[in-house]
Amino acid sequence: MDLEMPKLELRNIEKSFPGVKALGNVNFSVKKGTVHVLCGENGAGKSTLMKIINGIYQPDQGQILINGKEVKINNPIEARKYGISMIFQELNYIPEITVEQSMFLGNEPTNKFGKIDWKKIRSETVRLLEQEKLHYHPTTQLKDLTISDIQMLEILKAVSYGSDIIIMDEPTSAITRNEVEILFGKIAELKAKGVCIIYISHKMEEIFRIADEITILRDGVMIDTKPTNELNIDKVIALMVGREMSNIYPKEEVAIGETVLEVKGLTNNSVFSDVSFDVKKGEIIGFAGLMGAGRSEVARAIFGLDEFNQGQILIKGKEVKVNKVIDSINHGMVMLSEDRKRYGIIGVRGVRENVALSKLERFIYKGRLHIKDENTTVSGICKRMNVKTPSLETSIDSLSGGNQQKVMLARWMLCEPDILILDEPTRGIDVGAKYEIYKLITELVKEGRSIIMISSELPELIGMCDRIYVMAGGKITGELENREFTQENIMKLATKG
Amino acid sequence: MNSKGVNQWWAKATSKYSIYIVLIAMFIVCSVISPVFLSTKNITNISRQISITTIIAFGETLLIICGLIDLSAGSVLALSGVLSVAAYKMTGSMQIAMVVGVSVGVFCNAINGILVTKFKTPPFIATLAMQTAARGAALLYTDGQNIYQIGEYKALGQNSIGIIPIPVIFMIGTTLMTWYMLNHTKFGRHLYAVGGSEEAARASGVNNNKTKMTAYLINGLFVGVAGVLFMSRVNAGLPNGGIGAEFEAMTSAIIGGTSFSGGIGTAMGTLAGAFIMGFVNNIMNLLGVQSYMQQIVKGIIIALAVVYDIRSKTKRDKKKQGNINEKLVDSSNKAKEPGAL
Amino acid sequence: MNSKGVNQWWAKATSKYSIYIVLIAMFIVCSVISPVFLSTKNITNISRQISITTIIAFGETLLIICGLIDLSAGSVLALSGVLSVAAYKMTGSMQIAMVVGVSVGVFCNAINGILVTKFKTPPFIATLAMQTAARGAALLYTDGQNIYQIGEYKALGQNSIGIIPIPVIFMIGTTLMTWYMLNHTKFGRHLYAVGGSEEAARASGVNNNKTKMTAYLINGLFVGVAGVLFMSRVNAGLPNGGIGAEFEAMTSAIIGGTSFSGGIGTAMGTLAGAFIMGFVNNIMNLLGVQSYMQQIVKGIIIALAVVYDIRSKTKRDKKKQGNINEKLVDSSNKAKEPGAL
Amino acid sequence: AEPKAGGTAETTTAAEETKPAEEAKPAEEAQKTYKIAYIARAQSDSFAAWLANAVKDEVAKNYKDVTVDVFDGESKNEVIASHIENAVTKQYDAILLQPYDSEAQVAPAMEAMDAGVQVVTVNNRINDNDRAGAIDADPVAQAAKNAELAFEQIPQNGKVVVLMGPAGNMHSDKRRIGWQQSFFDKRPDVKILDEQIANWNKDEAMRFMEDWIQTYGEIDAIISMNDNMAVGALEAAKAAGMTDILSYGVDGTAEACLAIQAGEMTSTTLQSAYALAEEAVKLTYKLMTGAGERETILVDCPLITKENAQEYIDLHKKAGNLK
Ligand SMILES: Nc1ncnc2c1ncn2[C@@H]1O[C@H](COP(=O)(O)OP(=O)(O)OP(=O)(O)O)[C@@H](O)[C@H]1O
Ligand SMILES: Nc1ncnc2c1ncn2[C@@H]1O[C@H](COP(=O)(O)OP(=O)(O)OP(=O)(O)O)[C@@H](O)[C@H]1O
Ligand SMILES: [Mg+2]
Ligand SMILES: [Mg+2]
Repeated sequence: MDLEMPKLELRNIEKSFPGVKALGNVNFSVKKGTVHVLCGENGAGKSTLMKIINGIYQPDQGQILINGKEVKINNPIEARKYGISMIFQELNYIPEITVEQSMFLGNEPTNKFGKIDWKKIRSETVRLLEQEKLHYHPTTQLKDLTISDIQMLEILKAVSYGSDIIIMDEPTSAITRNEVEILFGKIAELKAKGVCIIYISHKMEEIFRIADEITILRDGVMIDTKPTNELNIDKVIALMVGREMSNIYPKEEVAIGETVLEVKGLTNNSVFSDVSFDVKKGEIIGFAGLMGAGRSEVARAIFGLDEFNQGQILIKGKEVKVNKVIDSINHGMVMLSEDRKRYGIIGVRGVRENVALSKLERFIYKGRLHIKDENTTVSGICKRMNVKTPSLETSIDSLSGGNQQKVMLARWMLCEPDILILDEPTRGIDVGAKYEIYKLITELVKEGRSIIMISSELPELIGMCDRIYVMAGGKITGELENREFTQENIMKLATKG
Repeated sequence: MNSKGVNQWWAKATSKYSIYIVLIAMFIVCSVISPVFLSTKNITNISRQISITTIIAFGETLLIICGLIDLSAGSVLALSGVLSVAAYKMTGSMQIAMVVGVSVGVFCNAINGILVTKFKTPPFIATLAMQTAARGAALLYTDGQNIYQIGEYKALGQNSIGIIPIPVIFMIGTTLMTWYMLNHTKFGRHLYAVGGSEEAARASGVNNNKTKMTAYLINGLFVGVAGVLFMSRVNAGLPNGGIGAEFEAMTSAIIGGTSFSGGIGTAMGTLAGAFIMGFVNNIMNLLGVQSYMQQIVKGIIIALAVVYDIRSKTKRDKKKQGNINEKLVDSSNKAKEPGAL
Repeated sequence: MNSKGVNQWWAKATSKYSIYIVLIAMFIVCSVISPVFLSTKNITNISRQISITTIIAFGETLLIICGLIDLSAGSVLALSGVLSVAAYKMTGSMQIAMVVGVSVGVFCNAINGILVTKFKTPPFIATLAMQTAARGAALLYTDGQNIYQIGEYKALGQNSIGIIPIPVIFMIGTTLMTWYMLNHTKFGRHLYAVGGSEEAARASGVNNNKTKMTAYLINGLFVGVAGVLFMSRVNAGLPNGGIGAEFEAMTSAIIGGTSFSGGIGTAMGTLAGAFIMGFVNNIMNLLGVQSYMQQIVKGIIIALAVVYDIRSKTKRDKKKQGNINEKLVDSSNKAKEPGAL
Repeated sequence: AEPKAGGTAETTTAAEETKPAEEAKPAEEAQKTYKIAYIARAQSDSFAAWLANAVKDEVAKNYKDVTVDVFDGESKNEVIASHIENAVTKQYDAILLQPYDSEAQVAPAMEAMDAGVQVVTVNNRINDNDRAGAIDADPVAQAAKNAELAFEQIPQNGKVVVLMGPAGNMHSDKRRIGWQQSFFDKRPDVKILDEQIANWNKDEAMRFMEDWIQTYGEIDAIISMNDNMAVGALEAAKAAGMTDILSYGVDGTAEACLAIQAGEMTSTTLQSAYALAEEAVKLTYKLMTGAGERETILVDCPLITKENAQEYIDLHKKAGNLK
């Protein structure tokens, strides 16, 4: 240990929310020019701790020291004055504003009469975008971008403030490999400049690539802080979940049955075209591709969320018309969206209602929705999915990101579907839970269901799938059988066309 | 339960039911400061006075929960009431009059619903257009004249069953209906879902348009019934009746905790809101507060009631710092809560 | 530009500026069906008639963009107008009268703002309470009677500079001020951000409370000015003036494309909305449409205008999806857009 | 007007030195105080507010054993009905009612009478009028007086515009009938250019007049069902330089009297709140004390023109409506 004073230090931080003690007595410090990684299960309190540093929450107790001086950070504006900026886990973007407006929101350059300097904003935005080789139009509205585009902008924005403490809360959960590389390049650059970075991620490979130090939180309590070289993936996982974990991908051999879903020549003008594939009973099908390859768009079209111009969807050999989501659900097909916030949770409502929403018929008999039954069933499913929540009536908004994802999965489990389309199912999920989800997927196919898994994490696709389709530019560029699975093969197809 | 448990229970109760506490506090204060307040007669009066607005308020509650609004309630009330009166004068049948009144209410709201769901008109504008048009139609039909001599039509609005006035019975009926819909039907759940997040609801298999349309149709039913009761109570067909009724109705709903951001609201809350407004109006009249002063006081009381409600909710959030071990789901013992009144 | 380019440009223009197209279409139709419509005098009249509502509409626009609302505008207009008249009668100074009027408007809206930001009262309730209270205060102060004999106070509302009536000059002033604020100040950008997503705005370092408070204060300024102009125009102090003015104002804003879901709205849109309403009212009077019929027609026209607007916007969105690839192209040739009207 | 000093409750009791009422009162009842609930149509309506003030003043001045509380009907039948119910609950001796709708108030009023509370209506009547006392001015006559003057003043083939009160308003409709009978039926040469509802409001009338001036150019007369609208339309006419336009209203408000004296407005008929208040309280008192029978009294409504305007301006000054 050197004697250098930490750039940022937290002492005895405690924080409670209604029904939950999110943090209890956390001590934590970060040195100049280092990357400090925070690990912990979903709901361990990582985001909460970071939000305290950024002034979104006030700690119930404890001190924050910057350069050895105690400070009180009341809001993000003050945080920025102390040189702190943050990339948030939950992308809370403003759909109507444009790329350039978003880049400078809250930090608009003005002339001496208070007039916003649009020219400067434009040139700065273009410069920043070009510097990172990102091709967004500065006047595109955020609502017209995909979630990964927006995440990339958030990263760019946080970095552009010239802060000396940058907090990144799961920045890579929504972006693909190329962009991850851009980000890591940026991190190296910042580190060299003496910026310190607090980095939260559930992706172990990433963590070990960039971390200088790792801190592990469990249930709001700090377990340990160690330099990276004293740890390895298994040790971290053991510290996080409190036990050893062996095989990460619990794949089992399952008998493959007849074709359950067949998609023929699906086309939606210039978003994707001529997409054909099939899924058999008991199969796990992967969809790989770079950002904007069109995978999510295809899934949305099949699920009835978007329209398409041409093509057929056959379920169990019969052509079906899916005009609305409910049609798909009735045909036994469900989809977990990649954008949980927008297409998943009903924020102000409780966990129970969120889970039951798509299959209320189960609790309706004699013309009445029986809440007792609903409660029993939902709590059963939540237990099985290991959802952590103070009660089933707690509004889903206040759950941690990973738990929200589990609630979404619980919603679809309740529908007992034959076909599950999972768009980025493990986004923002901790290793323990990830394993649980993989196990769940395995169980599901064992029960004779079929899975379509869209993921930007190649290892997960390779580890779990029976077949992988690769998309690029809105077209399927190839289909790989299990024995052909390698990162190289996939990337070759993904960059084709 | 130990003393800490009692304390916690109390803190929770006061915050969760803060609007009912406001209501009870107001009730007690009123009883103390005015001797006549607590008479059966006066309470019956208050109930009757708020009944028609409250029936509309349930329609607004459903709509606001779903992220919609109805600015046309007052006008549609007048149109359906006037046509119902006319039907009664023609046929002499109260059944037919009722059917006509309700049909008109439902019809106007079907147009509202179509404008909102099919043509994607903002609900504010769609129902504002209906407000103007329905009022015009009511006036045009009656040529601006009130319809008098409507005979036994008035029975519905003026008679009582036992000591309970018929409009109050309708109010109780719509309360129960709304409560049941919100808590024990798919439609109710879908209302909350659509109001909470349209896109998420759609992606969860909710038919948003159908939900919105149904909300408007039920609102139409309530407004139609309110129209018949209104005309019956004033014993005339008044094309000018019900001006601003939608605002009083919305006020009751909002005071009762319904939120314009959607996804939040209860039937009992709205009823409590309506009674709070009824008490305020009643007590000031009983005390003979000067009428301009009444308006000022009323404004202050509305603000205070809501501020108290909001404050105690926030305080709960601060107080309710539970134990981390409680965090894991605890299943069946709370089964009754959401259904509780 | 090739023909495809022209087509695209046209499609984009018609959808982006659809509300202005409605306005122009209405203008042309009115000119054709009534010979007097297109006279300088008549256009001046319309401008003067809409001016006061439009000034309030800009306040509402700012608030609605930010996810807020002001239901008290009409009452506060009356209160500030009446007190301003009283101040004029006492001092004989138009400057003092103006300062009093504006101060009262700002004061009432400061209360609105504090209720909303400090006490977290829903804006609907806070301003509804103010609506009731301010009206009560205006009536209490005047004892329900109009104030007459206000001498040269009327100059502001009735005189013209050149052919442009003074209220219209104020309207133009507030238009420019609103436009400038929305497009070229931090406050304006923050309004959009807070209205678009409070959480995201806060996380980006926007001071939400300050933004909301400022919105109310500026609204107060506009309402205060409108109050002075109103009383001056009618040449009396009317404590019951301006009833429902907030609704006309909001209608203009919403027709002009401001959205109750927040984060959307422009100054020019509101102005266009106000003129559309002005044209509708004017042409029906010019044609001598029977008054009940006027209401029905007005309702239908409002609905049609908005349906057209929405339809053409949706069409664009559909088209745009087809051109997703365009997204990746050129950057710099649109440098002026955010500042454009 | 000056702000009214005073507390929140609007209860007025007679001061000691005031004159006794004209009626002789039985000695044993001098001890008892009588309570009147005065229910105003709408306190935000300036005439209604004036009448309410006049009633309070009348009671304070002349009836030391009477108190009166004022309730605001808010232009809503439901509200008025609930005030009547409350008055019964609170055991008032009499209800003095300014009806908003002649039919809607019948049922609650009859209920009140069944419960033993006397009801007197003022300024408008309710339809079931053989049980409640009534003080009113004849709205047809009010209009007719103006109409007779207009019959002489409006030129051959004259063009007029008509401003109406709220749709279905009894006073507006009856006054319109007065104009029809005494003017339009007798002068078929006169053309009504347009007829619109301006809801008694000055600003709405202004707006209509501005549009009419555009459309028709020449207008000989403004025929308005009340003074507020007449003065509003005049405001627009003045702005357009039409100084010799004729204009007729009803009510005799302070503003109208001033406009008539200044030669801007032509005529109006006084609907005297003082006269109405005086008669109404007198009748109510008689009924409460059992000293008289219910009756229907029509108060006089004099025509106000330039010649006698000063007289009424003085009246308003005395009442504090003008300074
Ligand atoms: N605003 C809030 N209101 C109530 N409870 C909250 C709120 N925010 C977080 N919590 C609770 O605090 C705990 C910690 O949450 P936090 O979001 O910090 O977890 P996390 O470690 O970031 O998890 P994840 O990996 O899933 O993002 C959770 O139990 C969560 O339910
Ligand atoms: N709402 C939208 N408006 C406009 N363009 C969109 C919208 N949603 C997606 N796109 C575009 O459609 C294309 C396909 O996006 P999609 O989300 O399907 O890609 P993907 O393969 O799922 O990649 P990822 O989800 O990893 O970003 C991209 O070019 C994207 O920018
Ligand atoms: Mg987190
Ligand atoms: Mg995707």
